[in-house]
Amino acid sequence: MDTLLYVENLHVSFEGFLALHNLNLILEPQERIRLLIGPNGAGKTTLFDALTGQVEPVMGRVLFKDHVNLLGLSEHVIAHHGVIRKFQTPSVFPDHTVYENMVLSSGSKHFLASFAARAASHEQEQIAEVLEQVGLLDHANELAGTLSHGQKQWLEIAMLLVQSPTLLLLDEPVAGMTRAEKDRTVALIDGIVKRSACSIMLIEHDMQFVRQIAGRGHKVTVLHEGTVLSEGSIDHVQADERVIEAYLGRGKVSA
Amino acid sequence: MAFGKTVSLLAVTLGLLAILLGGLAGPGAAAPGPATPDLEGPAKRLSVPATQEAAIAALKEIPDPAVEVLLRALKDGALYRLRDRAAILGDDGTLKDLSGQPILDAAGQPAAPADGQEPVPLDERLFSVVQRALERLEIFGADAAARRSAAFKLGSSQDMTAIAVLEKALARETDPEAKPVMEEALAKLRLASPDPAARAVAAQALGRLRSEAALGQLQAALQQETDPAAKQALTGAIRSIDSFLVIRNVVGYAFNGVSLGAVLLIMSLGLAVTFGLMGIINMAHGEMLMLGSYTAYVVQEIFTSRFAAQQDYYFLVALPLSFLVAGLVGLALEGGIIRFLYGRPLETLIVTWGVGMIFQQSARLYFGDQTSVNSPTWFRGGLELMPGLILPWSRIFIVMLALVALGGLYLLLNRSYAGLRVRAVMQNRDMASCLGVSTRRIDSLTFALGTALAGVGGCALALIGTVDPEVGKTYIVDAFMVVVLGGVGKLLGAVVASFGIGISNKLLEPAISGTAAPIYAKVAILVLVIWFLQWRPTGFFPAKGRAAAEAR
Amino acid sequence: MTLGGGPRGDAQRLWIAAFGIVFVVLLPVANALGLLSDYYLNLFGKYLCLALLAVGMDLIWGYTGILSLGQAIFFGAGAYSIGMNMMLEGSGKGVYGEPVPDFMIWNQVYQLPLFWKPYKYIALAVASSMLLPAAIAAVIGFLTFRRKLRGTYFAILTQAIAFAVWLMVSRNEMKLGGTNGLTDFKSVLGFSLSSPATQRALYIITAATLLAAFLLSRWLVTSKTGLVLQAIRDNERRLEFLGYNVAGYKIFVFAVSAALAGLSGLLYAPQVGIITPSQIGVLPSLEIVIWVAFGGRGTLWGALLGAISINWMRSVLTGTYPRLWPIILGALFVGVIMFFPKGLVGFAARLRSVVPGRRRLVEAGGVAASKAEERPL
Amino acid sequence: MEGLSRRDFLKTTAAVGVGAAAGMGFPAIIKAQGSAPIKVGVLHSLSGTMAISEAPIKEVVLMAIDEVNKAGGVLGRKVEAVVEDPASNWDLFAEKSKKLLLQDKVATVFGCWTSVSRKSVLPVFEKNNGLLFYPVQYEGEECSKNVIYTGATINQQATPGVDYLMSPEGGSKKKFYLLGSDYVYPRTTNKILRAYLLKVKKVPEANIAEEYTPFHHQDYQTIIGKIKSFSAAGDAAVINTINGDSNVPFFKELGNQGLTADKCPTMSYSFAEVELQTLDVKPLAGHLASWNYFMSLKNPENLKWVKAWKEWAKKAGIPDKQAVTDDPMMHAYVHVHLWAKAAQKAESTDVDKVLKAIENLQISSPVGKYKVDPENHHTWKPVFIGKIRADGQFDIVKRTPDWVRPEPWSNVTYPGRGCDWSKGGKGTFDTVGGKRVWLSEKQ
Repeated sequence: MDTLLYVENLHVSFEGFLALHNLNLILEPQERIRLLIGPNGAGKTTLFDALTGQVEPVMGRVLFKDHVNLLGLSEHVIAHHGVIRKFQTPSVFPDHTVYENMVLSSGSKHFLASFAARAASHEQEQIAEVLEQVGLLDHANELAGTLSHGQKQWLEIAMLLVQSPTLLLLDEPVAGMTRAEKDRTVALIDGIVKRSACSIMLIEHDMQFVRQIAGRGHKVTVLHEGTVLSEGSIDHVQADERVIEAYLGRGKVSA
Repeated sequence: MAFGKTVSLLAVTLGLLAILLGGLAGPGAAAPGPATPDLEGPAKRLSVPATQEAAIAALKEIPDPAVEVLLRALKDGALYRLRDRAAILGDDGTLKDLSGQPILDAAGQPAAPADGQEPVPLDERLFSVVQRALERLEIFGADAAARRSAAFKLGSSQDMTAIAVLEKALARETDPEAKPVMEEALAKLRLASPDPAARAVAAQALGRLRSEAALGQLQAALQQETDPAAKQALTGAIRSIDSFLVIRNVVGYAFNGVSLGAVLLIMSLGLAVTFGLMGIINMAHGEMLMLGSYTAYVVQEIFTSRFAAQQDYYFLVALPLSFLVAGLVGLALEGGIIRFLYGRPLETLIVTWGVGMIFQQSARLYFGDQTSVNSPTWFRGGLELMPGLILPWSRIFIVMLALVALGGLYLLLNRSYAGLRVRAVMQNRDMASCLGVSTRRIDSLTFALGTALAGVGGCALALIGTVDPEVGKTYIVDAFMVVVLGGVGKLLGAVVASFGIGISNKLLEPAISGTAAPIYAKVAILVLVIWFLQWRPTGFFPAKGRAAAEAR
Repeated sequence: MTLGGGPRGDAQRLWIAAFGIVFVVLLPVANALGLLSDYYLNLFGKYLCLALLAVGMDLIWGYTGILSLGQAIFFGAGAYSIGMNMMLEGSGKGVYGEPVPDFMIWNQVYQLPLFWKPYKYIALAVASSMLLPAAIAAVIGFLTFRRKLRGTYFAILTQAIAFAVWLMVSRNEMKLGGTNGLTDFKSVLGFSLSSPATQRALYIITAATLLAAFLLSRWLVTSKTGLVLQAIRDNERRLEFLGYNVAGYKIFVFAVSAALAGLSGLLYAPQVGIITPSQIGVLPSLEIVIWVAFGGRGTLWGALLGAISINWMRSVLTGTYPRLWPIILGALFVGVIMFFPKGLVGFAARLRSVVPGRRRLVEAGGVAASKAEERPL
Repeated sequence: MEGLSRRDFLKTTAAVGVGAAAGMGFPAIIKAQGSAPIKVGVLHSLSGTMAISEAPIKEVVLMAIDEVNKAGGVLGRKVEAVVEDPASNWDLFAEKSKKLLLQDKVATVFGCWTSVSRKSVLPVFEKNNGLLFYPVQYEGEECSKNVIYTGATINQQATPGVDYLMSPEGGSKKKFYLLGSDYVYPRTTNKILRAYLLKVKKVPEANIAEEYTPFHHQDYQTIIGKIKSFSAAGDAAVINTINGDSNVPFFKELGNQGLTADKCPTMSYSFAEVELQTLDVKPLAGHLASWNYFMSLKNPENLKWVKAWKEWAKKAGIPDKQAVTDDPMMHAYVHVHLWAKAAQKAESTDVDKVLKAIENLQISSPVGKYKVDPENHHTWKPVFIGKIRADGQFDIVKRTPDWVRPEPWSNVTYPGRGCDWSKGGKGTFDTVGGKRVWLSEKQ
């Protein structure tokens, strides 16, 4: 497989407003984390929406593992292929317990399979393991709604992990977290990279967090007004004056 | 601007009414002229069975209103014989002589028929003869409407001797509406005349008069017609009448459609505010309409008891009052109940359904079931756009009212400062409250506006429909249909939906023959709406932009 | 709705057993011994049918959050299926003594229309009474859920369909008895409907079916599917991203609730002896929603209690307060929703939590000790 | 609330005791036969679409029961009314009749209005051998042992109406537009009238049109457009069997579109004083109706009854303008007295004995002499044609010289078919070759 994710000349418009225009992005199979940064409205979340079938792009191609064209597929089929997404605001099932949220996320989503009254034993083990990984094991019986903001983010991440994703799309996982919680999340992401084989695309504004992750040799892509402004290591990107200008002065930048 | 036109229309109709009333009162008074020929002789012969038939035949020829009074009394069994003179029993139970003066009995009091005294018997066989004679005499009567219907009956009586009478009456006729009816009657009679030229002239006259009534006769005459010129005149007449009928029907159906559209719009305008704008599912909306109808009923009762003279103007008072009453009730309903259920549409649905039940049964207990609103005199009848096509004034008024209400709502929402605040609160409640807009007050006033519009609608619909506790239920499903089809939050959607449903319903109804036209038309419309909502789940004019993605 | 067995689970089973004994066994025996008049047994039979209908409604609305204002259509489909079968069984004994049902005579219809013929066989009638509504629901679901039609739009759409069905069935041309509906049933499966024994048998079947349906629904709700349904109610889009074909689940639960409604109609018609379009239209569908809300939606017990209590109140009130009952019932709806948002069951639960009595046992924190410990789902 | 008068309130609280006991599902309280009051059921809709017509019937039945009690009750026992509100809901009619017969064990029931409600309670009365008095004109083709039909049959209302329209006084009409609500009464009546017009009156098929609208239909614009072209030549009439509140929008639209009675008269069969006075009468002057009773009848018995009814209505809180009497109310009033007289004659309230005693029983009524047919459980009474006057009353334009024999089976559609429950008769029979073949034996 040459590329994990191949995005070519992607265009998305909302009644005339071009949210994304001729956006190109390539994820190599061995790449484990790709950071996506850029000012508000640069199109980061819209890109995730396009990848997960939430929004219909006007033009362009998106290939996953060389052959799967993600455009036009409905959300749940994309999820089956292993492209799993986390939302900006933590969206868990508040009226269910943490354990129930995990049960919902694990196992086969097929219609008939869900009739089984008992989750298979290996599923339970996997749930317990992932909960332990995100440190929520001792809250198993509590209602998800009663968790703190950080804990909800982690629960959502746990729910994604239990589906053994191939490509994990994290949209501002540490937004609204305390410093300590952010550090634990960094450790969590390292754990994911170590234990599972999935790659992560991560949108984040907190530059310190970005530097912590990128410092381990991961590439960073900067989006600006709907297209890729610059790409490379964190140092290369920070040195690029187009990025500085885009971030600091709101002036027009010749791409 | 739209409002100004309504006021001018009302002024015109009032003026017209005054002339009409004046006209009628005038001649009526002058009828019983002193110079009545001596009718005592023929009246005496009427009371003797043997000579009764001859007496009727003789009286038939005297074109004098007093003869009409005599013969009508004979037919109604109100003709008596008192001291060998003819006496007619009046409505007040007293006897009057042929010239209308009351007959006094021995004590000087107006006489009444003695107990057991039988009126002059009319032979069963002669009943239709007297009927025919009366029609003939009515044509010279005082009342224009009676003259018109008498001419109409004579026209379809195939009695050739009536031609002379009609010609005499036509010569004297002044009333603009009675004249064409008499000409039509004459032409219909002349169709059967032996002379082909006369038949051709008669056919052309009927063609020119667009006489739908004579269509059957013309087609029958065409079958036996031999004379080529007359045949050609007949076919020409038939063709012109047919083409006229096609145009008239299309205009009629179009008006029916527009009128039904206006009714639907009036019903659903209030809902467009409470459900469309505010998202509240108000199942008691039908009862708000009912409140409007009952306000009209109460005002009408007050006017009949206290200001009977100005009875006709009760409607001008009822209209604004129904707006206020329904608005106040809306205010109470919102403040007392709906305020606690914002954001929970399904609970609001159930609570308002309960409120609806309470309103219905209380209205039944208080008002009983036999209530109705009668339109004021100047709303009765209609505008005769084309011969035979009458557009009822009440329905014209409802179309006007719907457009005025729509215009008013549009101006309020989009052009006024208050409207700005209402839209702001509805789109982003938190931001609006940050800007110092008291969302509580806006919510209650907007809901009250919705129910007030329903009140006015109910008041207007009372003119053409029923006023009873059940009327709310019949309106509620249609009103929701219109708002959902029109698209939430869009006034234009409600307009397009209500007129769309109205007009297509009324064009479809005549097309479906058989015994169930009104139903299949309504079902067809529902299926269309259901199919349409497949492709545009948020109605004609869905919300645009990013909000659309969210709402989906 | 805890997943685990736990103490609350045992209490539930106790309640179900109690319900089963009282309704399935005690009442019919009391009737047989003459302690309870036939009229009341028959009346309770009717209430239990309507409870079955309410359970179906609770599945689709209480648990899955989809408000269908057309459940009465499915109830009608079930009732008309058995009604047509009973009419054909009684043909020839009608007022006209013709082989065709009476209402066809005064509609100048003298031989049996085609679509009536299969209903001669009881098996087909029973099958149709459940499969027909399920099929209708599946078609409606297929047309709407796949197009992401949600919330109030779906509710108003089903209300429009109910209105259209009511208009059509009220027409005499549809050869379903028009506004008269199907009435004057003589017998079902050969057993004469006027004999108390048949009515008692019908009552027992109804009570048993309701119990079975209740258990089936409980199992469905506590299984993973139940979790998915409630997740649809809470946050449907999240589910889609978890890989669930949400439209499929919605169609499934809509069809199940329609089948339950059809079954309720099947049992209703022979006991009440008449089925007319007035039980199919917009108003009856709204009333079903009110029963479930009144009882407490999202709890199977709520649907059961709501249906039985409101219908029992209606029977009593129309007798004692012939002129005031709509006001009393209307006030009740307003009162319960305003003050007991969770309905009767919610009210009872609040009472229980206020009363100190037995506290809920939650195994606090002992789980962390051995993560591989077996946990019942 | 003015509507709910003090008397009503007392009655309802008293009824609560009985209702509550019955409601609680306790076994029926066994009463001593002797002095306890005789219970009779009153089954008329007090809410829903039929309340407009049925609420006054309930009041007039209570008035008649009050009169019977003042005259010493039946067999020395007071008569007590058990009032139930079936709320215009057909299956509630069935449920309430079961309650009245099985639970309250009433001696008889005065009830029902639409044929739909009668058809839905009929099986209950026949299964439990109850007795129902039905006061409203209906389509016939039914003859049950357990029902006394005091309303008019087709030959006592519908056909006389058509005869009048075709007679010279009626304008010798040739074309007929049959317009009605879509349920069993208009459908059956029109079926019989169509056969009567074609076979007996030799009216060509093309001159007959038929149309049905659903209950509480509101929009008659197109239909009145069709009627106008149908009656353009002035020789047509409308036979109106629209029921209940749909008459109001129909006649309002008729008046607004200028279709006056002289151009095209309507002959109504379900539209009487009660519905008329809710309408603006002036544009309706000249339209016709055919009944067995009109409020404007001038004979002494009627004047006395109307005065008594107005006093009762004032006490019951009905505004004077609404306190009018009409045909179904007259039949309801008379059949309460008929039952009392029959029970007195049979010295028992047992259904079969009362049915025996009521055969050929004559009674004085607001329309003069009135009796029950010896065989077919229907009643003999005169027929009147009324023309609407501008003051909201009906002008009697034609009356049958004597009372008319009721024919539940019209001989136009079912020649030779009759109904006989006397002397061991088994109800509906066909005469085949002069011999009676009982329908019930044939099944």
